[in-house]
Amino acid sequence: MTEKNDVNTTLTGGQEKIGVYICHCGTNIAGVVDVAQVAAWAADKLKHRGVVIARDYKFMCSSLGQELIEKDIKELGLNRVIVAACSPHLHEKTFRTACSNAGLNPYLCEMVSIREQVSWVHTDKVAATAKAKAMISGGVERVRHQVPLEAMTVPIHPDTMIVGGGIAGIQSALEIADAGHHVYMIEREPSIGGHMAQFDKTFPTLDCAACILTPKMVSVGTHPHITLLTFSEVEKVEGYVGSFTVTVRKKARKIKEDLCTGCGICQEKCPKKVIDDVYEAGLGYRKAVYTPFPQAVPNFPVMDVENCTYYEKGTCKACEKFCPTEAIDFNQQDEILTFQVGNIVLATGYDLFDARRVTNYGYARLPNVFTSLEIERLSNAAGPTNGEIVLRDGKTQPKAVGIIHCVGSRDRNFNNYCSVICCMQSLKFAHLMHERTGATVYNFYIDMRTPYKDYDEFYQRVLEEGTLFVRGKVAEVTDVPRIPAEKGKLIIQVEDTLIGKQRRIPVDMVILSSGLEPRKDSYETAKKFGISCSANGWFTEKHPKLDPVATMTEGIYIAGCAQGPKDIPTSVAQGAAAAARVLGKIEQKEVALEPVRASVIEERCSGCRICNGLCPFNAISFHEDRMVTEINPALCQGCGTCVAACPAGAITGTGFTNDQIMAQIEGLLLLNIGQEPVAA
Amino acid sequence: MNDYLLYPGCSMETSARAYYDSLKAISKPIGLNLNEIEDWNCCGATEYLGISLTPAYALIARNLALAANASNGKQDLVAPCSACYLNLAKADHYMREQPKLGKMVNEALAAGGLSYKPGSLEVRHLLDVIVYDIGLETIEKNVVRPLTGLRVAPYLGCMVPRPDYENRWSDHEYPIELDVLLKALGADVIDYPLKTECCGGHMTQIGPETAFELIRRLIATADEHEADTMVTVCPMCQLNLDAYQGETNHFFGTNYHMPILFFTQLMGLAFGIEPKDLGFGLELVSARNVLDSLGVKAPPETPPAPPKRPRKQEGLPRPKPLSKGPKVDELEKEVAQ
Amino acid sequence: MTDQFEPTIIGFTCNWCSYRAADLAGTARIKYPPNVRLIRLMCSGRLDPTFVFKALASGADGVMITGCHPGECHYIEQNYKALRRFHLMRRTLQGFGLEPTRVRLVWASAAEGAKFASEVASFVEEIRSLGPLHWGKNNGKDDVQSPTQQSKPEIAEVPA
Amino acid sequence: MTDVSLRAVPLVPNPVQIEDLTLLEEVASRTAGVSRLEMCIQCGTCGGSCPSAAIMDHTPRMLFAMLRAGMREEALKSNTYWMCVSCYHCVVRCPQNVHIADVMYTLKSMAIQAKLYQDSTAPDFSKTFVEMVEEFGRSFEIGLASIHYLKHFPLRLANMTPMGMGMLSKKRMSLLPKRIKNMDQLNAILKRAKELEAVQ
Amino acid sequence: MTPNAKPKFAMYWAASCGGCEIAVLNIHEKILEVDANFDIVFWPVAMDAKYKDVEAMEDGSILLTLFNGGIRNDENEHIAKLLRRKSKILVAFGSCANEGCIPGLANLSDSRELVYTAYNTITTDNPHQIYPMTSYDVPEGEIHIPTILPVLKTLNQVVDVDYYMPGCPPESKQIAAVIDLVISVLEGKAELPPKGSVIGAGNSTVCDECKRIRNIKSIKSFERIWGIAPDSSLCLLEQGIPCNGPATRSGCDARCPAAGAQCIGCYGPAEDVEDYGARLISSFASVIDSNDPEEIDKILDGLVDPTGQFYRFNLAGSLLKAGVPAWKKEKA
Repeated sequence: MTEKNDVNTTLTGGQEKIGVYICHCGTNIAGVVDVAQVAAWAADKLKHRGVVIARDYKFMCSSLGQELIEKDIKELGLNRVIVAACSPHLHEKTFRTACSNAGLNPYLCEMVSIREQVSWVHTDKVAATAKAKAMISGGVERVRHQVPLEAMTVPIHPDTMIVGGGIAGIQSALEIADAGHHVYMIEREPSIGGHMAQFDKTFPTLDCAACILTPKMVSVGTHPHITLLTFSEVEKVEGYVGSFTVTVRKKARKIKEDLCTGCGICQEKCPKKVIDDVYEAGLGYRKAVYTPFPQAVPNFPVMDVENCTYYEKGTCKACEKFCPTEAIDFNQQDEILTFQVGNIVLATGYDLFDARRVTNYGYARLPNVFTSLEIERLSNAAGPTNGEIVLRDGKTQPKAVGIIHCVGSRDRNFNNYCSVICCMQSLKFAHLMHERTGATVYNFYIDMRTPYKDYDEFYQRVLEEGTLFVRGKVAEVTDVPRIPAEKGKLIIQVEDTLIGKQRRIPVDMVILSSGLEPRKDSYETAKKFGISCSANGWFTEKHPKLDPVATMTEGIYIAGCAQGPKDIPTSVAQGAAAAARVLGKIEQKEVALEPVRASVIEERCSGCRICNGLCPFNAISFHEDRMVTEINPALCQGCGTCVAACPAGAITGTGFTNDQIMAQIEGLLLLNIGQEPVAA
Repeated sequence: MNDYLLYPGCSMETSARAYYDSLKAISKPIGLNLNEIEDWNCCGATEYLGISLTPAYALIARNLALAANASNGKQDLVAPCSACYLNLAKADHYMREQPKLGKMVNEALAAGGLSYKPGSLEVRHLLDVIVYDIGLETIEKNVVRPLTGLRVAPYLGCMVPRPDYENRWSDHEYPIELDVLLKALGADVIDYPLKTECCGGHMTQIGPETAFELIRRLIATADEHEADTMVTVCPMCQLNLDAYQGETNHFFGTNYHMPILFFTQLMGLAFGIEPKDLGFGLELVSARNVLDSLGVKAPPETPPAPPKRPRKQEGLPRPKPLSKGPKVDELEKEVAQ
Repeated sequence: MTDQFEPTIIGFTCNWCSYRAADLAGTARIKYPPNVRLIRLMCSGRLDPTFVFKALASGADGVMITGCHPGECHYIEQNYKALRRFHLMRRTLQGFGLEPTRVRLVWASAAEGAKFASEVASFVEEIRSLGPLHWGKNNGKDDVQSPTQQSKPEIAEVPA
Repeated sequence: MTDVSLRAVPLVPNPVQIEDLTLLEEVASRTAGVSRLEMCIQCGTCGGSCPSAAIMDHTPRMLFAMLRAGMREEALKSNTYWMCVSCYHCVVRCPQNVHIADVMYTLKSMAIQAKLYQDSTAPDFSKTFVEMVEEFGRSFEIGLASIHYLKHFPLRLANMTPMGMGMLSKKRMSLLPKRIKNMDQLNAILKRAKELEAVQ
Repeated sequence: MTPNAKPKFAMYWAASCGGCEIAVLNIHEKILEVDANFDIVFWPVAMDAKYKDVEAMEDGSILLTLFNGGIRNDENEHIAKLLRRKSKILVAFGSCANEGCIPGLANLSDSRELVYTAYNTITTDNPHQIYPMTSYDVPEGEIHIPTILPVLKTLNQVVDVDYYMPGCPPESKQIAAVIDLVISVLEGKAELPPKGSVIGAGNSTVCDECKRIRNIKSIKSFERIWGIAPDSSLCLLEQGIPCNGPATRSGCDARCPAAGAQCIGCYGPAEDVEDYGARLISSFASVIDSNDPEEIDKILDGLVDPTGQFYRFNLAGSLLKAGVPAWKKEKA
């Protein structure tokens, strides 16, 4: 209809018909801000600025509230809308959609956050109301200079990259591949499987980790729609949602994968024994050429160049001699691969907290203090002791075991957050110790946290088994006896907070339930993919409650522990959720990009090239022939840095033009109504 | 020449004279130049803080103010006594953390025509200065009589490595600074597990039985490890372990004989300085045995490598100890060779 | 309200970190003085010094520029441009005879609601202690007495 | 219609009443630095680390709970902080970075003010020490020790003498106090400080 | 008086150096065309005239007035208003009238100081500390001199301006072009540009006319022109020389850069730019090659007097218009 087109054109002074809508948000806003007064004020004082209607309403975001706006747009022919309510990050979409339903270009609707920025943070009602007015006047001035914008759409490449081959990544990969779309899975280690592959049993059901994980790993390895790149790392990511160009470094295995059959003879013959710090958590040994573990996927070995005798001394090559298929290639070089994907899922997992940092627990100083991962290996039938739970001497079974919760977690000296899994993990260990050794087991906890299905039931079960629970954060573990009874033991010194007394409990083995930490390189990774990290280093989700697997960067999703500590079920759920989001995007075929973009006014550009080096997304290019700069709207992310930098004012940024912001400043300072800037 | 301001603290002139004497004796050879603050006063130890806040901090701050004037931002303030070290560092730290306190204290100081701007001084402990500024190379250069075969238990007590506001120490509970220093002197340093446990502090005055038990633990464990002597960095520790050892023995019916020496005394010995100039003989539990053990053994041409833990690797592999930062790794490397 | 001076402060936030920090301060109900009025930009890199001058010239007593922490910029490194401009802008404002502390640069991540609030509080205090700027009001207005309109005796008093 | 004789005895009212909720705040405000007392999560690291926990009426953790509960009198009567040896183990280990040791000092001063301490040994020692310092500007062991022991351990003085004599003969104790030069200045400062403290 | 057939022309000289007048004369024989086409009614520097004559004129009777110089005292202001009333087309002529120019730099200090300084320079012998007064009684009666204003203002801060002609001074060929334009308009051969537009200049910036080679910029240090031997073919800014060209309106044929000196910005801001200095601050800072606060500060030390660098011609016309002293003093 023509009327629609009219309201959607740029306006010159006098034509504005602005509607101002002030939300009570129940009492969230109305409790502090005198909304009725604000509405009346806006209708009166801002009339000459084009405000034709100002209403306040209980819940603007409710369907009734939205209808209110739509009705006014249709009946009063509003051509600009201001909604003073919560943060735009919550409801901007809601109200913009409402506007476009009523035929108004969505970008002609602006939100003013008088909840997060006023009612929730101020107590003085007068001041808060005054500030709300100022902010609305700012919004009004801004929206007057707002012009209709059309979102641009780009096609979505159907392939997906998944970074990290742990359980979360595996889940994502299978979901997407099974739906018939191609997936590139990138894994840093020689095999997929992640931390879960190292575990023995999984709580609360105690089914064997390998038994449930291996099938999934195998189907990833054999899936027609999955390209598996292990022992590889992402070097560079360019582009934007729908069409990312990825550069991956495939590190040299020194093994010709096309020839290798995974027979394992090379490992057998390799004379060099190395402590396995990764898979066996330092408790076991591997060869210099090795597959991390028997069920590894893919099953090709990899050469450990640091430790291989040939690379040290220049002789040996035992593996080469014995390899039946001549798959060994000492001169193999890293490969650089680049490919296109439309979406990316980051499932890069976690690092285990380094228990040596808690000096008073004596790990690495007192031999019989173990970390959770060591215990996983120790109790694993495929582990270094074939599942024998023994002390560091390799033979003695512990008669008494102390399990310490929250090691490195909930502690401002290390990590101030709760690592989520430690309580259940410690209970699992309590059960295993009891079952395998019949030892007396003590669990030392600050608070017992066993939410989720069947978890507390497991706690009950461990109680039944007779595990002794002591509520208190262990102060220190020492081997210095005070009485003969303590001789040759590890003594756990703790306040039993339930009796308010200090206790010294002698045990043979101490297990430190270490917490989870973000990957050491999480910041670099985040930077590489253009997403952000929390202060702790976990990847930040788009919304903590309502959008937990998406990120601020469209087309990039996160799953598993990379986003925060979580257990296996949740990681799997997130992996699947991320996959669903990706599939959703792929089905859309094309994606609309925020029309907040920069562009060059060519006749004003003098080609000084100041802006040329400023764009991290390579959206700015220079035409030597015409001596002017141009901006590629698809690559532009709309940050506006070049707009601010252009000395000639020849670059404009839609949605945040100079006019809009300058006007907003005047509005905020109430100059628009000829009033001295009243301080709140 | 490294110049520092010295805050000796009351005990250096009385109960810990051995510390002061030996410190003076070793300063020159290692090029350590200490200028005593003019007319310093007692830091209030652990007692004044328990009476009332502002006066306690004003008392400490007077010294900081005097020092800051003398230093004019050039010299660090060095305290050999741990209680003094902690109090000075603490006042500086809290006056910063709690501006209110800073304001009050300065108002008080003003009454004496003084003022102190928190953060304008670096407060450091003697051991810190010797290990990190003077450096082990200089120490090793001065060693003419390696303490070969002398089994020493390094003992720092509480207030040097804790609370350590400025993170100067390798660890709060198992710092290695004293160990590496003594190793540099050629001594056979035992891995003393109680190196930062409490010596009883003022409990010797207010709850003797508790104090005796704390003292017993320390001495018993040192004895367990067949230490010839315990080496301290703190007058209070030395006083408690030395002067009350008799009473402790009497109380528990034990008869430990564990000489308690200051690390500076052993440095002096290793530097070939005469025992009498190092305050030997001032200790109540005689350190004869120490001198004898050195007397009998003539220093060999090349000092043998410091003995490692005699545990041959069997059973499951052991995790590597955690690196405590480049600064400390450097130290450990130096001692290794 | 008391008769103490209540400064007016214009704040610029980036869409990804500091604006969300402000949101977080809200959801966490952390209180801070109502003197600051925020303008949302996509990135601190969009911060054009013109905006700051405009705000000061139009009656703001101080300007607070906020963005993601260095290295955490949603646009990779644009907040460094803001940092560079901030430094040069401050030097220039000094040339205008303005207290450089009237313009403050604050890094706040989306998780730092508390930091955001405390920074606002301390900034308000700082500006309050500096007193009003009233640039817009005073600058270039004729209400300033002209030096040559002085009566004779005053002239005599003029110091060498 | 129940039999009168079967009527239950009425419940005695809860002996612990919340007295004043200002206590926690008061302690915090009188502590040097930022006490972070309100951050305690009752994990017991302090009580577990404390070398004198065995002889304390309450572990530090319990004491903090009492402060929260506003049990002013019980808290100030406790011997806990008098037994504190300032070893700072709890301070460096506390997962919430509570300034435990300094809170202990605060409680000492509060107990002295309120005259609520049970055993005067420790308070007296502190006081005597402080008197010495205020007299001479330096601490003065022999005076301190003798006065303190005469008062609190007359018997112990006997088996202390050999040690004492030893210390004397080895000149590790001075018979005469050392006085600093500018005592007036120090007094002026302390005087002002006390006034300031008083108005607090 | 008899109505003159020729349209009337006026030119006035307020607070300025007079260079603009010279520039007009620099159009050489074209000046004759001016005379041929116009009746020069008021041009103090060129011919004798009395204010009262102008006051006597009918409002709007002057067709074209070129007003150069800033508004520094009440006389300037009075004449500005007068000429506005009397003129159809009022042109802010030259940097002073447009944006304050060098006289505008005085806005960085208190106008009292200004007077004191002026009467206390080394070259001034003022033993009795005598200062001018606006009025003084003499036997003949009271005499007046103009009152200095607290700050220098640009023409459009005082009266409504029709066209802006930047430059310090405007290029003579541009002046000539403008005169040609007006004449052809008079002959009905051309249209006047829309009111408020800039005439006698380009709508891009100096770089547009600069022949130097340009690359992607990244500055490690700022240099002063005499400090280094600049490459004669390469962009000066890339060599660390703070050249204002990128932000300065084109129209001068990039004379300075062509002559090996950096542009100092006399042609003022580009089209629609609110604050000239801010543009330069933003663009210079953006291309500094460092992310470390200390290093950035070190690099910026190379920019001596940034305020002067960025506001040499533009101060009075900038957003801030004047420095704090210009009005803070009146409180003290």
